[in-house]
Amino acid sequence: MIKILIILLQLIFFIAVSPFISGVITKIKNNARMRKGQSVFQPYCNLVKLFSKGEVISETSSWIFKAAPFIVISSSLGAALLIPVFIFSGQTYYIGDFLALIFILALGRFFLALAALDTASAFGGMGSSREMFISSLVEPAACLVVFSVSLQFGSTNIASFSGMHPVSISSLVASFALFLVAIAETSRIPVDNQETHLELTMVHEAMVLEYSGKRLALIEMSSYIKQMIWFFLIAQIIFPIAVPCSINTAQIIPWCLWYLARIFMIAGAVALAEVSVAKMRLFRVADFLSFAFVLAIIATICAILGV
Amino acid sequence: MQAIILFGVLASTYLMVIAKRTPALIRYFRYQSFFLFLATFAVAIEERQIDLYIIAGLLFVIKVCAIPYFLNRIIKRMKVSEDLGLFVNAQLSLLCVLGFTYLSWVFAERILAPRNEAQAIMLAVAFFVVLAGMFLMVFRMTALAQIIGLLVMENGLFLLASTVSGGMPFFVEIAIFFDVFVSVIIMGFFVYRINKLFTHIDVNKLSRLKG
Amino acid sequence: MQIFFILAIPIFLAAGAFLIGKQKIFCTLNAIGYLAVLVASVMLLRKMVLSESANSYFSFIYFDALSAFFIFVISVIAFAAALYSISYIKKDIDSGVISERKAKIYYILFNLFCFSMLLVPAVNNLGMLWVAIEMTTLISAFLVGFYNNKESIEAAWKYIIICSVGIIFALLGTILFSYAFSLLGDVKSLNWSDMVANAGRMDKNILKIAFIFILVGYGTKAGLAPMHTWLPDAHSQAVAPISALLSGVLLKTAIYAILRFGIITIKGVGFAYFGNLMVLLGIISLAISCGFILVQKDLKRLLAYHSIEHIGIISIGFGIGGILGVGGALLHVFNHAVTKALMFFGAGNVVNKYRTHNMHVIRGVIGTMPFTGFMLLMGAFALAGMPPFSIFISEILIICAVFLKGYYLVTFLLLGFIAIIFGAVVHHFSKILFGSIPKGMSVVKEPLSGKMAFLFLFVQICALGIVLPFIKKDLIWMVQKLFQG
Amino acid sequence: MEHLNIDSLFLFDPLSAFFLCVIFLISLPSAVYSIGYLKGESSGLKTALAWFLLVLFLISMGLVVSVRNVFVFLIAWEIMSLVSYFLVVFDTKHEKSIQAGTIYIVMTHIGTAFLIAAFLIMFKYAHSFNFAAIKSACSLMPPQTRNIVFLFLLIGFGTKAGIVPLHIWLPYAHPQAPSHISSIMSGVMIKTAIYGIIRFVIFILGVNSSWWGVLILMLAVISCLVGVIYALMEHDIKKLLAYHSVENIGIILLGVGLAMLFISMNMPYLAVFSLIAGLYHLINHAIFKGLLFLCAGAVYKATETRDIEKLGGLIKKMPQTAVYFLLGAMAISALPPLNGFVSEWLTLQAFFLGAFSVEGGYRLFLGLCAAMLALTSGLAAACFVKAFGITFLAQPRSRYAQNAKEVSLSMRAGMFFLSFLIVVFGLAAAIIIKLLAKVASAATGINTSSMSFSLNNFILSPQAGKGVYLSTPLLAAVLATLGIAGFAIYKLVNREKAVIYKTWDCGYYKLDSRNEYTATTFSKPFRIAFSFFLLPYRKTQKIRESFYHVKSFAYETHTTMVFKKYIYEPILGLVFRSAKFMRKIQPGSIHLYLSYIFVTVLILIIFMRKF
Repeated sequence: MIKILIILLQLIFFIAVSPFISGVITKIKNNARMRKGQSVFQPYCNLVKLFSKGEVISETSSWIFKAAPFIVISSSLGAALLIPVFIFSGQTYYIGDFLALIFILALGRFFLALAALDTASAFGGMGSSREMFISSLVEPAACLVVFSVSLQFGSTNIASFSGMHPVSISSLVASFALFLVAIAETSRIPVDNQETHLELTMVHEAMVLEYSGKRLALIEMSSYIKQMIWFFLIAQIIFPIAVPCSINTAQIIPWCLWYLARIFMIAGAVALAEVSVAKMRLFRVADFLSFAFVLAIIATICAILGV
Repeated sequence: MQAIILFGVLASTYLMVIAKRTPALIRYFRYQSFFLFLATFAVAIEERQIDLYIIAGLLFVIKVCAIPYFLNRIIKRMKVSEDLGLFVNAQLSLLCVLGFTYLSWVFAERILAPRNEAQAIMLAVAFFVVLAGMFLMVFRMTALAQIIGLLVMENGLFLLASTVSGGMPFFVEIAIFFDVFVSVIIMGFFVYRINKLFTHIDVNKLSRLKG
Repeated sequence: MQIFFILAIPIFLAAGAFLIGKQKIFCTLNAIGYLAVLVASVMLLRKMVLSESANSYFSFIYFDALSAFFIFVISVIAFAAALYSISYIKKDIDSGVISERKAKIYYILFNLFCFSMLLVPAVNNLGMLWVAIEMTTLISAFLVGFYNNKESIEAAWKYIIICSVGIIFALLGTILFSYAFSLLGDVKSLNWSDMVANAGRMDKNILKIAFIFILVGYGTKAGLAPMHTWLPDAHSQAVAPISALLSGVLLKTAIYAILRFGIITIKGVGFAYFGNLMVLLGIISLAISCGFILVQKDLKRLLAYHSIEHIGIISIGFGIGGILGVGGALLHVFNHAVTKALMFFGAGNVVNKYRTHNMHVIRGVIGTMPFTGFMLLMGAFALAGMPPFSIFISEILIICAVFLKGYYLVTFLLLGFIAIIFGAVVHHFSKILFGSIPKGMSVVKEPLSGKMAFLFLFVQICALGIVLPFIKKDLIWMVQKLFQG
Repeated sequence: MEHLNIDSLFLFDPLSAFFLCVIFLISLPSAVYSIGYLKGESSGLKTALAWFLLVLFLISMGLVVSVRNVFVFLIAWEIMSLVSYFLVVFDTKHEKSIQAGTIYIVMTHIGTAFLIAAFLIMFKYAHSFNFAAIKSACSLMPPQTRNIVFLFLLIGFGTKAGIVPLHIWLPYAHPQAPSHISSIMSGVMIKTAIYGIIRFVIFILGVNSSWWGVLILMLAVISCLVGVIYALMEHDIKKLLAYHSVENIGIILLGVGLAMLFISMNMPYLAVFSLIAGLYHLINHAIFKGLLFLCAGAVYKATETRDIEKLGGLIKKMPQTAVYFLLGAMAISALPPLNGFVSEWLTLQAFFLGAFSVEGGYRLFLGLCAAMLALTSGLAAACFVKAFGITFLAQPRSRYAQNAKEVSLSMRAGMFFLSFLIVVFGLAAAIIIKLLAKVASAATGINTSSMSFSLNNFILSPQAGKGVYLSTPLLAAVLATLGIAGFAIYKLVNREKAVIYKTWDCGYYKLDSRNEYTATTFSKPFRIAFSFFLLPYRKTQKIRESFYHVKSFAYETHTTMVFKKYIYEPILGLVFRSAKFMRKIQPGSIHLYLSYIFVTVLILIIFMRKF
């Protein structure tokens, strides 16, 4: 019973916090651009607004279009369950490991891409094509990062990324590679730009162009969650700390604070990265990701050398 | 005696090689066969074997009379131009054939251990005749020339047989004679056909079937 | 005793063909006659294989298991050909290609041809052997030039001249053998049995020379490259049943002759000499036929070159020797004869229907002549050495033998060439058999007798292919019997 | 060569049993499917012929995996090829299918030639065709010979399996056969080659040098990438699937090759585990590829075209087929919780766990292989988004697609059965893996009784102690609950029903199928990213009304078939040129012919001493 409770708690935690993170990122970006910028709680408002709106569905679309958002949200929440938040929440730990997480996220992406094609609009097709292109190039880098990390921690189980041992070069390089991957996955500059709807640059936005109202809200939500997951992974690799194993507030509270602190650090880094570089052409993305891949290789070599 | 006969065979063969026209070729072939006949006859007289006499008789009848006559008739019937197209002219042919003579001598002496000098020479001549026949077949264009070349080779073999093992068994000998005769007739028949269809007997021009 | 029966029937049939006017009656009679021959030859084979002894009748006719085997092969193909001729000649008469009289001549020649071929394995005297083989040439020359148009006459001329020259060399070889024999100072004789008896004492050099002449001479008749040049012309121009006989068994009789002399040579100068020569010529034949098959346009020539390929394989098999090699080769003699006969019958029907040999024109045979098409398809794969057909087995046996003998290069070449030829065959035949039916072609129904011939052969191809792997022991035992000679 | 008798002819160890089970698991639904598929396709006789060939095909495949005698194996193998050839050229009217058949049979026969060579070498040592005898004899073989045998076997079976660069026949042959046959060919027949590799290399020959495994891994990785990249470029749906077979054979071989590597390094647990992964993917691929081919056949039956550019919107016309295809697509692009996901996860785990045990250089190698596998699955996902999206979603692009109908019951039954299997093999992983362990132990001769690959019947946990877990049932449950919960919340807050309106058209007045994204454009980013390998080129031509006025442009883009152009065509050209040259020796002059005889005699006499 308590286990179930914890799981629910964890889900709620993710749903509650994740929009805030992207709010923070937007805020930092705006400030860095010498603007006042919207409040950090803007994403919440957006979600509420979307949820209260009605929706328009394309007549050419089929059940795929209607079902996709639920599959997407379930996939990102399911992925979120693999992340230890408060404690080793028993069963979720058996669901799968880091690799499984990557595949679960892929599930959501697959359906989103299909839904984008379903509306018979050129934008949707463009979006899904680009999305699948980027994500498929991301795969090897991500996989190799997992590889190097698991070489260090002796397992692909995320809960075991709690290194008693100090930070190593390999994990630094790996986390940087993962950082690039995360940028690509969470559709940030220089790979994608969430702020514009210019068909030349759109990737993720083009996919969800036909969505409106509640379904759009679900998709937004899930992308926030996804983003938080990636940030957590990066953080856990740079600053590996043990996840508390028993339920006592004395342990949990500091852990949670530290947890959030790390995530916001990463968020800050992402924000700075976004303001400091320009969006790159789609076909340059291949180079960008191959750079990430090379970094992952370096990380692996370091891991093999044990440094 | 033997020496003369062998010389005759050699000489007639050389004449064949330098012959330019079919009738001449046939004539020389007749000479060659005649010398062969003499050779066999001589042996027959020595050994006093009835079957040798018969063979000699057959030789005379078939090779000296029948076949040349038959070939001449073909020529007369068909009224084709009488010259055998020469791939190599007479002089060169003669040179080649002289070369063959030496070759066959070497061959006869070195490889087939002959009993005595005389046999060696006979072997050499026999082989030479075979080679010459081959030469005629390869380097003369007309169908008739090829028939005669074949016959010359056959003559050579006959000579060889009679030298090395005193001729074949009787029945075989007869069968071979019969066979040769039939084959010449059949070839003649085909020469007729060729002449009818192609209006020439230059077998070098027969090259519809290739590859 | 059967042997006389076997030899007599063709003669009588020839006479019959001469006397009986009505084609309809005679052709069936012919077929029945050859059925009788077949039965007799089977009995003969059984007798020879079971009883060790080699029979000989007054030193003229001599035969052992080996000759019995060849007689058997010949009579099988002869029967099939006779069966097939019924429909084929009838069709030709109806379509006015040949006259009744011509048909009569055809049957006379057919029987004489079969007689001469059946005679080859039966004679003892090597001189007579020579005569018999020369006879086959002379008779079949008419059958090659049967249609009497430019191509066929040209083919016939080349055939008769080249083969006669080759045969002359064979005679030379024979004489040299007898010379080597006579050097021993015994009675002068050309009997094979006598020669084998004291082959060991003969002069090695002369034997070697003699065998080279024999090999080239009879090799010309057998179609071993590079003396094969007459073969495609003759095969492509002959009447279809005759093409089947030519490539099915005529070549094999020449091989038989080579074997006979080969046995003496082996006893005289040892196996290696014989073996190397055979393997060498075999490989050359394979290589050359391979090239020609690849770029062939003429259907019947294609098949002819196939015969060269298979003769090559056979000679390699004999050249390797041993149970596997010889067994494989003998099997291959039979398998190739049967398969090739089938293919030539098929090709005959196709050519009759499409009035051309050119494979670029022939299309969709399966559509126009379902039965023939199917048979050709199966035959093509059988010919290319695909299981479950019999040729695969014998080829595998031979390849095994070659490999186990340690001739790795030869194995490699063999496999390679066979693979290439396979590709070529499939390419050619899939093109002519499948595809859309050309305009103006109607589906024809085929006469029963023709189908009978096909089935008769096809059953043997399949049956051997399927049964052989399971009766290897008996097979080996049989081969030992066969090669006691 | 020993006397063959029936009782010593068959063997049914777990390995053979496994493959038999695979064969019949796929063939059954395909057979059912063919009832509906062949109806109205061709005349009664032809249908009967199709059935006959199908049965013959199954029997031959069954023989291949269950005989214990090399000679009979060879015969069965050739019969299998022959029958499948007949099935490829079954539609004899089309030039294309004939050409495809020719390429197929020739390639496979070349493979067989290598097999024969390998078997001969084995036979030379064993003096018997019996597996057991050969197995015992192979241990006495000198290492050089073993390597040669291995290479021959690899080429021989690789041709059948379609390992790059021997895959050339596969994309031609598979699409041309009737669909139920393509599903069997691609699902089962090429697996017999894997059986051959496992049986002859691992079981009989025995792996003792590690470079074998490494070589196979490299080839496998290449096959994966090449297969999937070509598949991305392909718009003929059946050809696309055929290329995916190349890719998946690669993935299977990753497992097998890894097993060989670990055997040679003497790491029994890992060897068994990776072999299990390979076998698992083998059966999975058999299932979903079979399903996908059946679906493609259904599409072809309904629309008479295989070109996905002409399709679209079929999900409304044939909803069930769409669902089946979607399931297949999800499985093949390794999406949880279906079977493809499980086996790819296992394969990746095999790499990861292996990396802990091997030394330096190998670690990096394994890591890179794993990364390439990840890339492959990513690309496969992209490819199937294309395949499904363009074929089934959006608006129909041609009249073919417009008047499509759902296919007949028997066809749907066949597809349903396979899609059911997909789910089962996804969820029951932990149970199946126990069975596969037996198979693997039979193949490798390693005793697996002490090894555990799963916690209980729900949770996989390779390499106990590493704390690596995967539980597809649990995962499925979680995803389902979350999805349903999301839907429930949506229903709760949703009051007014959604407006159905036409797709946003940026103010353009008539938005129709011509504005849709096509398969070509979808795959364009990939075409550019992999242009170094695909060497794309384009043809544009102006269609003019008059000299001054260009009416329209025709524009087409192609990719270069690298292997065909740079390996096969040169070889063929060489062979044909030499053949043409050889033709010159027979110009038809009788004199020349006579001189040949003459010269032969002379040469033979001169070199007489040599013989």
